Amino acid sequence: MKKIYIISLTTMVLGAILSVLVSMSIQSNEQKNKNVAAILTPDSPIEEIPKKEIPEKLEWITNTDFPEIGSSEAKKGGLLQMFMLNFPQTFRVVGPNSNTQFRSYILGNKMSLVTYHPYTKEIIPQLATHWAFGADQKTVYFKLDKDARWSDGRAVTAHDYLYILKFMRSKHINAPWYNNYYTEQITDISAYDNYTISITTKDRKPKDELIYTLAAGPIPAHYYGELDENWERDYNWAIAPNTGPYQISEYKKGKYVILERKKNWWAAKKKANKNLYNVDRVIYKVIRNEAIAYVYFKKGELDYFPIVKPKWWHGKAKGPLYDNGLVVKHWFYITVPEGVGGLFFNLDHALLKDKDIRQGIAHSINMDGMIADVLKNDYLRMQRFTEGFEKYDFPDIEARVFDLTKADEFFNKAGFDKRNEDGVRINKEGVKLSFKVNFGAESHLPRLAYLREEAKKAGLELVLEQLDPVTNYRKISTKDHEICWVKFGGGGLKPRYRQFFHSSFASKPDNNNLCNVNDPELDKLIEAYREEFDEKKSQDLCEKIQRRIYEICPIVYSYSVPYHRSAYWKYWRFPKIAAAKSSTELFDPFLGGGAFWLDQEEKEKTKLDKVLGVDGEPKVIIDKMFKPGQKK
Amino acid sequence: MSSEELISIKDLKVHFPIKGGIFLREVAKVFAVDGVSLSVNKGETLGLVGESGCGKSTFGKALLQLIKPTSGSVTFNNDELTDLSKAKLRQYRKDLQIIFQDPSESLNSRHTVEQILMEPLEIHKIGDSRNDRKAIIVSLLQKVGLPADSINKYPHEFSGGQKQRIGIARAIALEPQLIVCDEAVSALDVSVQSQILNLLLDLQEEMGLAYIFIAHDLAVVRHISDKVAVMYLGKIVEFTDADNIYAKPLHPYTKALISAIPEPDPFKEKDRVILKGDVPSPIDPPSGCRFHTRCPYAQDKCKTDEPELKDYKNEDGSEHMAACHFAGEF
Amino acid sequence: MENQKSSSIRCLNLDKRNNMLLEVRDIVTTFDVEGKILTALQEVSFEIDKGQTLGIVGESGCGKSVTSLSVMGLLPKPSGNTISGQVLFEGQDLLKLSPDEMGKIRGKRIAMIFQEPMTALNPVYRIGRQIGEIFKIHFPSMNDQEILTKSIDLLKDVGIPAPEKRISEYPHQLSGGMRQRVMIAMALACEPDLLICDEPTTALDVTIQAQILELIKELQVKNNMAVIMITHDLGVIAEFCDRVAVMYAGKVVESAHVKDLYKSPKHPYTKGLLSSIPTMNHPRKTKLDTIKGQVPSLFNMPPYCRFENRCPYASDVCRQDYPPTEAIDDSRSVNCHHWKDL
Amino acid sequence: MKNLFKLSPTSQRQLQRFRSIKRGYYSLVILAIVLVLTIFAELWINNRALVVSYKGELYFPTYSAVIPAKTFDQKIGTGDEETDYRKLQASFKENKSNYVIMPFVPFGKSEQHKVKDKEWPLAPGDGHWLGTDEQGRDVVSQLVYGFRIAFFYSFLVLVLTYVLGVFIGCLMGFWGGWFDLLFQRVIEIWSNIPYLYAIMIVVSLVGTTFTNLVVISVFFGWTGMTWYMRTATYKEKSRDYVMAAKALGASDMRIIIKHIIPNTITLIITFAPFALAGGITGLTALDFLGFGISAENPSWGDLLKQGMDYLDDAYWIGASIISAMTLILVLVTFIGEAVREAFDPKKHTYYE
Repeated sequence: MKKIYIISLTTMVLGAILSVLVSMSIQSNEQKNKNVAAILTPDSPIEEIPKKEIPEKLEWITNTDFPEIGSSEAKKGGLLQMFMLNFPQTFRVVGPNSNTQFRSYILGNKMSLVTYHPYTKEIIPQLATHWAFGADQKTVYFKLDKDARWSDGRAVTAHDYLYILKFMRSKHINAPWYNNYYTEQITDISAYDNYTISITTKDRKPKDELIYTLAAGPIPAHYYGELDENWERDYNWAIAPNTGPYQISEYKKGKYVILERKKNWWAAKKKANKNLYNVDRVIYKVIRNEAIAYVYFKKGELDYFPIVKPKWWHGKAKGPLYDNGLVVKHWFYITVPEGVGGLFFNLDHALLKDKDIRQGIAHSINMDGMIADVLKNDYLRMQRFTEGFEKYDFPDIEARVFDLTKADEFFNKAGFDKRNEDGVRINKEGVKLSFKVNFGAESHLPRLAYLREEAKKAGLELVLEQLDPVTNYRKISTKDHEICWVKFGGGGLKPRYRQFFHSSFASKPDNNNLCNVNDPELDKLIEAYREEFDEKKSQDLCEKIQRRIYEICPIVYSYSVPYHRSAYWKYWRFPKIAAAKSSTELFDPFLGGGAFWLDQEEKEKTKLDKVLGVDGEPKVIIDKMFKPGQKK
Repeated sequence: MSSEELISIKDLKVHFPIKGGIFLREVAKVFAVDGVSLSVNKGETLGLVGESGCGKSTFGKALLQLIKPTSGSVTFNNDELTDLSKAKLRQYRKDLQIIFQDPSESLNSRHTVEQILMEPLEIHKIGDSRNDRKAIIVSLLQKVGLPADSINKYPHEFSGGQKQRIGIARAIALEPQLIVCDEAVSALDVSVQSQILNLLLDLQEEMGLAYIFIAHDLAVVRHISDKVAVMYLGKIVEFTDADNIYAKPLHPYTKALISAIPEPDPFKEKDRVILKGDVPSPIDPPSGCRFHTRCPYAQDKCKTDEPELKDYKNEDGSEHMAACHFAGEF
Repeated sequence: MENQKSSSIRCLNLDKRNNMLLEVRDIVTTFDVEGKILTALQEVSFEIDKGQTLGIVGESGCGKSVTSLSVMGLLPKPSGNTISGQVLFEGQDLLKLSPDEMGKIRGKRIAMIFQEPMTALNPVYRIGRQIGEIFKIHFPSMNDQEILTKSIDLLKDVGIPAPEKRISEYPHQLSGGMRQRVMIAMALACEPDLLICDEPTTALDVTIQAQILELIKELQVKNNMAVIMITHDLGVIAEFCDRVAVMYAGKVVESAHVKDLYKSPKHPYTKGLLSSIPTMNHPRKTKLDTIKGQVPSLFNMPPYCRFENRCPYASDVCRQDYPPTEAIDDSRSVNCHHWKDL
Repeated sequence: MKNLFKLSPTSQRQLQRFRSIKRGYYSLVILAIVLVLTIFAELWINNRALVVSYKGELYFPTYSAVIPAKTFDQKIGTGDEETDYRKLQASFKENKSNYVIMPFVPFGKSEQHKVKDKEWPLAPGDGHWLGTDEQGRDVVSQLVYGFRIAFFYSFLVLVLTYVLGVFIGCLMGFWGGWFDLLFQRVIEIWSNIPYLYAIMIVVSLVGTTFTNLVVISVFFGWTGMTWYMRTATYKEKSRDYVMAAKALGASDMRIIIKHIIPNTITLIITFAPFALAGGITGLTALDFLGFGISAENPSWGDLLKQGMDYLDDAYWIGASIISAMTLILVLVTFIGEAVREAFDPKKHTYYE
């Protein structure tokens, strides 16, 4: 009895001490946050970098001859009200918990050296005025814009680029991926004077891809200074100086964040930014539920609401607000390399090894029916891996379609020619033709359930296994799946095959070769493609790879969504070209977007209309300017 | 009636710890039974009287090892019971049985008479088949004067007296040698009480049972017992054969007890000794003679010195023990 | 003592009306148990004079407690109801009174104490408050100080040591005997004319029982109260009461002066009861006389003499009808067809 | 043997009393009917026909193996796939000698019913009494099959938690001492774990199968009963009949199983209906949050969620599920109340 008494007492005492310590550390934490002082003040003198000769002769390139993005009618002013589902756990953009929805808004205000014109896709200057390619096909040189300023007023110089490596390689930022990327991939950053730098990557690349890789953004060296182990904690809620048009001006944890347009933004007058970034302030309100957010939107407390999903566009976005044109429905097609999506077979699986079975399955999946019935025919069937890559796309390669006869042929060939009492195919050994399909998004269940029901007709049993996203991700990345339902993020200039199909990643965890494709022929092609810098030859190789992948049949492609759909109040105005070819939403107030503006008068009128009621026409815009396959 | 000693209890103590605090530490003790020595011969009845809280019931249960005694020894047929394991004790359970005060409490209301009486047979594997056992049960019922059709009935279908008969049937099912009757007739109506007392006497004769008859009703105890012990606050204060204890009580407590019984005889003149106050708490028993706080004859000596249980001998030479400094002097 | 009693008998005979405190006439009380109507009291009658002690004796289930509850109007509602008869308290029929009027008599004129005082006391209030409550109900004009002194006096009267201290204690801090004393104090607070004691000592030890009975007796004389003592203990009746009514299965079967009853019981039940008690004079370890069988269940009462199944004298006539109440003399009555055969 | 099936008189009286409480009794009757109907749901909600008569031969597809379409010369795909009985029925319209008898609700539990030019969720009509959900599944079938799963989950969890809780609680009360002390602390810690939250966390780690969910629910839910049982056992063990059994030499286990548990059964039964309702709502909540039994199964939580999502456009989903839940919970609550009343010991004493 006594022992228990002592143990319990000790536990209680220890607990008490621990809680005191924790509360103290929290306090000291806050204390420190307040004391995060710039290592250098914005006004302290900038150290002169000794001039160094550039080792080769360069051809400096710039671009001033590009169409203006903004509309001359645009007016400045007003507030844009947006929502986010969660409050960010930190304002840092690297390190633990930094991968949040809100991060993109911070990064949106972190300018790069160069950027792409939203409509023409040509390279246009940003923090760099000129750029030049090194002969090694690994290095790009930049001349920095001497006007560039941090939000605290300090000039952006080569120091802030040199600092990138120091920062990104520091283990104090607690971001192994960045540590690795800035060591393995970005191998060097050098300065030749305060406003001339070069950045070098590990592998040789074609020019377009090289500059795409290397056009990094600076990190304020004076602000962070030497990093220490407390960095992650100290800078959790620090508002770091940036170079973009907006900066966080106010926030309340768990409630909202407000970003305000800078009064004297250094780049405001540059051609690329003319008539852009029109609203004065952008507020992101935390609303934890989409349905509730929609109620806010209908009340006018949000200006914009994404209605991409068919459920929204066709279903919920209805009613008097729409009928009278108070709210505009805007369907905007884009052209963007779509991330690959679909059912990924694990080729290490005993049955899925068999190409006939894979093809049988591919013909048993009624993707088109699903897109028609479940997705209301909004989505497009994804035909191949290269969709959206324009010059690297090969329209004659088409996805396999639902065809019970073909499926029957392939399955019979693979030995699954009988059916059991449940109607599922079996082979001679009595093995069922049954696979687990795991997926992580609950909302995808209706889609998969449809596929499952249709597959039954072919005698194929799909067992759906819904996991929470984290578990699902783990399962997939350890290649523990049989078939998984995945959609990758898109982007890039050319299709990247290696990470998806090269044998060096097969049957190993934590990579994108989810199918464990291990094909020597494909390996050879992929390696050649990687070494090829000639555009034409590269395209040929790309096509060969594409055909080989079709033969292997590791993926049943699902769909692509080359558009975004928005609902917004009618007082918002857009230039003729409402958004970028590759935009992800209509209302991206920061880089690349921000061409919209608020019609203050109309807003007042809308308020009145809402109260008094107005018989307007419904406003539905379907903008197919950038729809893939459309001739301009 | 043989005079062979059946069970002998030596210096039996039962102290209940009173636990307090979240870790249930012992904060005090109840001196429920505090050094009792008694013995019972085969086929004999020992009466045990005392007021509630004097420890008589605890004593009865402790000698059966239903409550673990704190110290002391219980020798049954020359075997020591106090240090036996649960499993070994089980064999002795056959010989030592108990009848409780409240028959509705001591019978599981969810069991039929058959189930109730089947239990001892099952535990001790008496009878080979169910039918065997059923036959035994029917004969048991007959023995205690219940009709054979009671077998499928539930306790609540019986009157108090009949329930007590079931309790007795259960106790004699294993043909024990000793039965502790713990206030076995106290809760019964007078007209039924006499029936049960007769039954107990019959069974004693027939089966050669020994009883330890615990009760607070002296008239009943006198009627059924051969010897009587009087308990007060966990100790025996007087002990002798039944007639003598009523005729010539030596201890003032016994005397008070006898005089306090209302007798159903309006013509009898009695000199009453009415005791002051209540029985003191057994958690903190008085020093010296435990009775001194209520004793009309208490002297200073009684407050400090604890009297020994001494033999004062009856006129016929039989044993008459009493624990009083002034035994028989009033 | 004996003289006093006989004089009261004479009074009763001479001026019955003046001296009569409570007269219960043929009350029938029924209970509705799950839709079945059970007759707990079948025409119960008895009477009690001022200052007298009446014992009601009987075994469990005979209806003696129901009798006291019927008189007090405290039957558990809605199942229990007194459906006929009269309860005349100083000539007034208590059964006809409204609950409010009854409330004024109950506690003030007729008080009651119960078997288990712990259940009759509210465990969450101090003793003082519970006694004070009675004064507040029946004497609203008294102030707190008066109530306090009066309460302490009362506790002193019932022999509670250090009443000033006890008054601020809770019921569980008292022993059983002390609690019963508190109950008595509460019952006596308004100096009632009639005290109904329902098994007041059954839960107590004999030595404490003696104390309590002595106390009630003492207070009865002091306050000139009538007492109805309900008990199963024939010893208590013999020592305590003037008159006795013997109840069996919801009927009063015999009613007499205590000494008459014990000397020559006229009902076979009374006779059997008296002879089945082991006494000090009885030879030890011999067979006791018994009453065979058992009380019929309330669910299953015969429509004739309820003792018939246990009675050694039972004959056909007993199975025809309830035996009538026959007066043996002025103070004695019996309900038996065969009382003369005893 | 007879005794085994004979209820003890206390139980009989309680049963009688329960019967006399009309509201609870009829609720039980209705619930029992609903349960029986759901157990045999395949017979009246199914896309497989009850009887097919084709070319003089009779087929009973309900519980039999899949009958391929070619058996009835139905042309959909290769002929190996399962027969579409509704279409078959339609095609037999002209031919009198062949016939198909479809169940009352001719839709399968996971069948997605496509109607030309109509979008899911289908409004009531097209053979759907209560319309379909967003996957085109019949709402009636979802309600019934979902209830079946929820009920059996709840029932299983109930039985297991009771077995565990009752057993541990009994031992705590019976043995007391360190065992009691240890489990008291364990239970205190356990009962401070937020139940649904804990289940959600664990489920997300181990996956959502029926067995997993039941095991986890039991793992986090066994303490509820334990506490009551401990107290009840403490009370029972000090009663004389237990002492009597001890005196007869009965072992601890025998006393617990034969004496204490039967005498505390009232307590267990009184809690059961409410626990059952709790289980059903618990699973619905988990399903609603996406942590319920594997996504493939019809589920009330899923329906409720759809009901919320389609509040404006597909009222029939929300209305159906909310009515169904209300109905079941009201029934169970009525039963629970009646049980509690029937088992209330105060109602059973009567005057002697």
